Amino acid sequence: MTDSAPLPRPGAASRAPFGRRLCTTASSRDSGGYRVVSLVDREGPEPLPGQFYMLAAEDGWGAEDGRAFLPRAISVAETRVGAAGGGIRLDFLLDAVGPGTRALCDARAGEKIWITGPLGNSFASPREVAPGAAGAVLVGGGVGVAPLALLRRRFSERGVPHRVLLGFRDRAHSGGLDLFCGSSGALCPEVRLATEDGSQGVQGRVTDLLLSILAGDDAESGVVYSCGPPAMLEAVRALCADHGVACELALESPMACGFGACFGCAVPKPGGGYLRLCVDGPVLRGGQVGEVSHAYA
Amino acid sequence: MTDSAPLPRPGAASRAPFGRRLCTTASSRDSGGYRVVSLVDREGPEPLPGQFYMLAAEDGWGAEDGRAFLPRAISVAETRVGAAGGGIRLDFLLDAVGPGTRALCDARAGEKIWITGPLGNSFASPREVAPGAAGAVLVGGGVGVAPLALLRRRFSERGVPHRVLLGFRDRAHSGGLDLFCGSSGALCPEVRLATEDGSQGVQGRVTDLLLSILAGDDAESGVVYSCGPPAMLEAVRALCADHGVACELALESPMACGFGACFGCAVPKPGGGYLRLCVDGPVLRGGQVGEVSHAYA
Amino acid sequence: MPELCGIELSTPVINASGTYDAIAARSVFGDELLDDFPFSAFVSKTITPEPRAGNAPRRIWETPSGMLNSIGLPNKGLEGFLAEDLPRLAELPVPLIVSIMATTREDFANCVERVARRPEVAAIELNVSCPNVHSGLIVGENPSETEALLEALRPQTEKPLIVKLTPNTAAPAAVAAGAERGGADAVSLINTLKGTAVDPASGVPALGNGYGGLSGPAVRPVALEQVRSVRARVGLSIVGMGGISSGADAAEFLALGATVVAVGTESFRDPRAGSRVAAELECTLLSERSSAPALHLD
Amino acid sequence: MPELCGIELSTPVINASGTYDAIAARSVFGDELLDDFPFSAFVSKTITPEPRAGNAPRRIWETPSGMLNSIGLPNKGLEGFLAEDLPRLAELPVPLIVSIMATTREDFANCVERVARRPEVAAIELNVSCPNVHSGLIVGENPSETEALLEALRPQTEKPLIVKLTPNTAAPAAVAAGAERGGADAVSLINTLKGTAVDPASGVPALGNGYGGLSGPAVRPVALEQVRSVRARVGLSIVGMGGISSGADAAEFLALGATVVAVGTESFRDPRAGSRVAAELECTLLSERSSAPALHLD
Ligand SMILES: Cc1cc2nc3c(=O)[nH]c(=O)nc-3n(C[C@H](O)[C@H](O)[C@H](O)COP(=O)(O)OP(=O)(O)OC[C@H]3O[C@@H](n4cnc5c(N)ncnc54)[C@H](O)[C@@H]3O)c2cc1C
Ligand SMILES: Cc1cc2nc3c(=O)[nH]c(=O)nc-3n(C[C@H](O)[C@H](O)[C@H](O)COP(=O)(O)OP(=O)(O)OC[C@H]3O[C@@H](n4cnc5c(N)ncnc54)[C@H](O)[C@@H]3O)c2cc1C
Ligand SMILES: Cc1cc2nc3c(=O)[nH]c(=O)nc-3n(C[C@H](O)[C@H](O)[C@H](O)COP(=O)(O)O)c2cc1C
Ligand SMILES: Cc1cc2nc3c(=O)[nH]c(=O)nc-3n(C[C@H](O)[C@H](O)[C@H](O)COP(=O)(O)O)c2cc1C
Ligand code: FES
Ligand code: FES
Repeated sequence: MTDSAPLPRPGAASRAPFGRRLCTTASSRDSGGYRVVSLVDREGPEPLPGQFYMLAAEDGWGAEDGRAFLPRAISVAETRVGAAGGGIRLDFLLDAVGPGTRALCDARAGEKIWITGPLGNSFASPREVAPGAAGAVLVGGGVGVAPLALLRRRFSERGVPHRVLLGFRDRAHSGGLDLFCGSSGALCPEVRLATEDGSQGVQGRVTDLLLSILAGDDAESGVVYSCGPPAMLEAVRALCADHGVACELALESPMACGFGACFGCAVPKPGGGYLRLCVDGPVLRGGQVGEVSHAYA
Repeated sequence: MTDSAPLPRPGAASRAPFGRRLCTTASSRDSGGYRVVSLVDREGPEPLPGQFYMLAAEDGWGAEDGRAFLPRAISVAETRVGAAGGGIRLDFLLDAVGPGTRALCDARAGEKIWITGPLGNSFASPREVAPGAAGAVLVGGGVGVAPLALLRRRFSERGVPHRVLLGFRDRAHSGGLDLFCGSSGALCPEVRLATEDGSQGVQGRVTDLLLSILAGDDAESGVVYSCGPPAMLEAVRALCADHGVACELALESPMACGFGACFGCAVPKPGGGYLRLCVDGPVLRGGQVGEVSHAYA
Repeated sequence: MPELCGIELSTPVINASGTYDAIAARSVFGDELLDDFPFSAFVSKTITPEPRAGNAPRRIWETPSGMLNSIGLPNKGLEGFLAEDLPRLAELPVPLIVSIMATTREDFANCVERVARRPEVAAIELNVSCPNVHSGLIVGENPSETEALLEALRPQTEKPLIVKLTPNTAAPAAVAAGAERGGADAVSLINTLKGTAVDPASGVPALGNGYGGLSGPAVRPVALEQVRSVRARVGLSIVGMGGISSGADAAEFLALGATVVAVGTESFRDPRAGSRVAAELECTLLSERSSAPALHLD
Repeated sequence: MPELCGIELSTPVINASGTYDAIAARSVFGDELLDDFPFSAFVSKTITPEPRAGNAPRRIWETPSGMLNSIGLPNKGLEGFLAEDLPRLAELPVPLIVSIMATTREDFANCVERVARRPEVAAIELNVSCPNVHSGLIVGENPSETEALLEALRPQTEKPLIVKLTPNTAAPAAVAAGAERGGADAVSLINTLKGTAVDPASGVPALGNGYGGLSGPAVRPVALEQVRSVRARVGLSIVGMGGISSGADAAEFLALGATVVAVGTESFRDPRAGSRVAAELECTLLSERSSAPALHLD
């Protein structure tokens, strides 16, 4: 498989039921500047790491000068099968940046949220990416740590060797870190942090940590999985390309529908033309994207 | 004063502060199919019976397919000076008929509501209307009982003789009746009810009660004050005209602004042309209106 | 049984061109899509003679009760569509309407002829929001340009020709009359209103293309007025659309003279919006029939 | 200091014609209105040569993020306005712009001349969304009609003439160019979009007049695009309006080339919206100046 071949689409087992459905908010809590909102989905399949849902709050949608109008694409950060009362618990990590994420963060237990999903493709396991790969390096920044939380848990359940590098600005912006804690409540040992103010982990950027790993011996046979702001993803993409290391990047782009209907989520292909990120992604191999830019994110 | 001269505008003492202001919901309770929402207004003057406010909920406004967009005109049903923490408590009686009244009815204690007001003119006392008038007959139907509740209290405080006739469809639709109860919690003795199903008071329409009063001896020197659905108001207007009795009708019309800016609230004048109900009303003398019609209500 | 130009439809609700990719939706939702297909006919995204990649991002921007798009008609071109997409669209359980746009009459005629020849195709929608390369005029803004185009295309096929009107003109009814004179079977309206927005973060237009088209509930009053004015002028069938998000909205279009309605942007919010609108519409129409509007005394 | 055709303004925010009756507002709110008048200039409701009662109710209807109106220009007529209203409007603490509409050039010229002669008046806005009784054409939909009208009016006064463009046309920029050629000093846009709605209770058009004009945030993207296209074509001053409800909205219009902005429908929701928009705008512009748009890493 080449670095520019699209990832396979998920099979029928993690295919979205047709249409949107109303789910009840089970809980909602603060998490280092972000919010974790948990829903109970009684209909859908268990999602794969990297997949996302289109969410719209039942109450308050449209209440800020006629926005949010469209649903919002949100990655699933954690799942729990067999939630109380049946169904699957879906955890979302939300950064309240505008009317949509604000309305979702405002949902309290018992309030309802429309969801469509799971949508999009998912991260592949290192073995599928590069047979005999040494292991996985997960690189996350900001609210982009969300899909990596679920990916980390799956890797650890399946015994896939992995390291996790997370970057934050400072302690006040370290949302979602608790999603990387084991059952003991402590941060999983494979997680390393970089903060710009040095308050946790090493001082600097998460890409500094990545560079030191890529400079190591076994680097080339590893696979990097990353999600975060465009500038970080671009740095990860360029570093991996320089070091000849395979990488998978979970991108963002403006999405109206999430199921291939609107053509709004276009991401330029290196050779010209566009991908629809909602159906061709959101996870793209490094070779599938040119420079990751804020222009489409 | 003639039956077609406009009522005087309220003086400076009950003039609205310039602009809208955010008030806190003190309480909200069901009342026979309607809802009584109480706000605390720290800035405004005490309103007069018949005056109204433009209300818009801070949360949830615009959340039903982009509506409610405009604020909603609502009569003040009761006031209490010196509410806890200062200011005036304003009680509104709300019938949830659409997105605006639904959002207002959903406001829970502590939630905020934008208000502009008090707006419009007010009912005159019988003595101003007809010197030496025998007394007042208040005729209300449906959610239109609201402004009559405040009017009744003022009349009884000032010793103005008055009778109150209220009409409802059935027990399930007898909202706001509790606003006509004295401090003992029992319905004030001057209140008589007509229900279409005969469940309370006499069976029939409130205009049947009015007719029997107008047929009485002292009728002509009385004044009728009415608020309710257009068909009821028209029946009241016609009855009073037939019996040569002065009447004041609190009308409704679609209002975008409430302060004379939009010209949307036009009510036809008998001789041609239109009144702006928000500034020329909402209380009109019988002679100021032709047939009261649903067309502008 | 609703009907559009002789095509029998199970409900009066079809989709708006370019707002549903049934092939992508099937890959996302599986064959459940076919079991309860949301529309009673399927209108393809507009195809052009040559393939197009579409416009540079950013392509969508949310607005009060609506959205702007500058998608730029990405499509595989006529040949790619006929070879790859048409056979898969033919698997849908509903009649197929293919939307076409070209910038010369010759290209337009060729597309109509090639598409109409295919038995899978029930009707053709002509997207005329395009400049005539010869006159430079936007065809759909101009009654005589529209009439002349229809005269050139009418001989190519006996299948119904539906003209998708542009709303960005002073008198859409005059353009509809031109389409009628030229031999169209129906008009569909409205396409998106020209609109733009500024990205507060950069202070420049938010869409890569500088401007785009406005759709969603925000435009519904404009769409309704254009349907009303077109109905007053022509006898053609009318596909009414623009901001329909419920059966009540659809009923407004039908009340003003639309023959059937189309759901566009609402499908982005609810992938089954078409079925929901049709079901709600049925209830609305039923309740209208059973009870005259009543005035309650209290 | 913002300026419009030589008139110095304390803020770039004025009102949209027909959306604020300063005389009524003063009777409602008292002189507090004058102490903090929400606009830096006051534009009157459109006056016509003869008095008008306005349209039959229902006159307003709420729509998603907006409203329809068919008010029908009720006004006292030229003489009533000059005698009764103008002296009271002259008490406002800001420059006065009088909006005028007529259906013949002679009537228009007479109104302009009579109004401009009054020293209380700083400028005149020409509402050209009206039919020319001779040609039957809506003046503002047509570049040459607009040019000809301006040529007739220009000699009547040296005071600034502002042409209020209609948005219901394919190319507002061409009409703006006509206004410029005819000698206008500024254009203001947009007026309301033609729209309608059906009353679900009756199944017939909700407005007494059958249709009306759409305003409010719903139309903002359309207004912004028309401002952008007009700015690309003419050098005139532009009064930008249509759905402005915040300083951020106003900043979008200024970014696309508006000289000043006007607040209309938002004043119905917030009688002091003009002051609020001006204050928010100042903050927006200040923060833009002090910081380049920043990209945060997390
Ligand atoms: C596949 C995918 C997965 C995602 N996962 C997550 C996640 O797990 N957690 C999370 O918090 N976020 C996630 N996002 C991002 C999230 O979808 C956006 O932050 C969200 O859509 C923003 O919506 P909003 O209404 O809160 O903010 P908006 O106001 O929409 O602002 C966000 C950006 O939208 C733009 N925008 C669009 N229209 C307007 C307008 N009219 N005015 C102003 N700005 C506008 C601007 O560029 C602005 O910077 C994901 C996105 C994708 C595509
Ligand atoms: C002076 C005055 C005092 C009032 N006092 C009271 C009071 O004390 N208590 C009270 O409950 N009410 C009162 N009202 C009535 C109240 O203002 C209306 O019931 C309210 O505005 C309805 O708003 P809504 O959003 O709930 O319903 P809407 O959906 O606005 O429905 C109510 C009516 O509005 C119309 N309408 C407007 N736009 C639309 C649309 N797009 N779609 C469908 N229908 C539409 C319809 O005619 C409908 O029947 C008063 C009105 C006035 C003028
Ligand atoms: C994302 C998007 C893409 C569209 N693409 C097309 C198209 O390819 N051809 C076309 O005729 N109309 C296209 N339209 C216009 C719609 O068909 C429809 O006319 C318009 O969106 C109004 O309806 P709505 O408000 O229900 O969306 C598109 C609209 C949107 C929002
Ligand atoms: C109720 C109402 C009355 C209006 N009356 C006039 C008018 O008399 N003259 C005029 O030129 N424009 C009139 N307009 C149009 C406004 O001036 C403005 O162009 C339009 O409403 C768009 O701005 P907005 O969205 O901020 O309201 C009116 C608009 C409304 C809503
Ligand atoms: S989000 Fe609509 S096509 Fe991708
Ligand atoms: S409600 Fe606006 S003028 Fe009366």
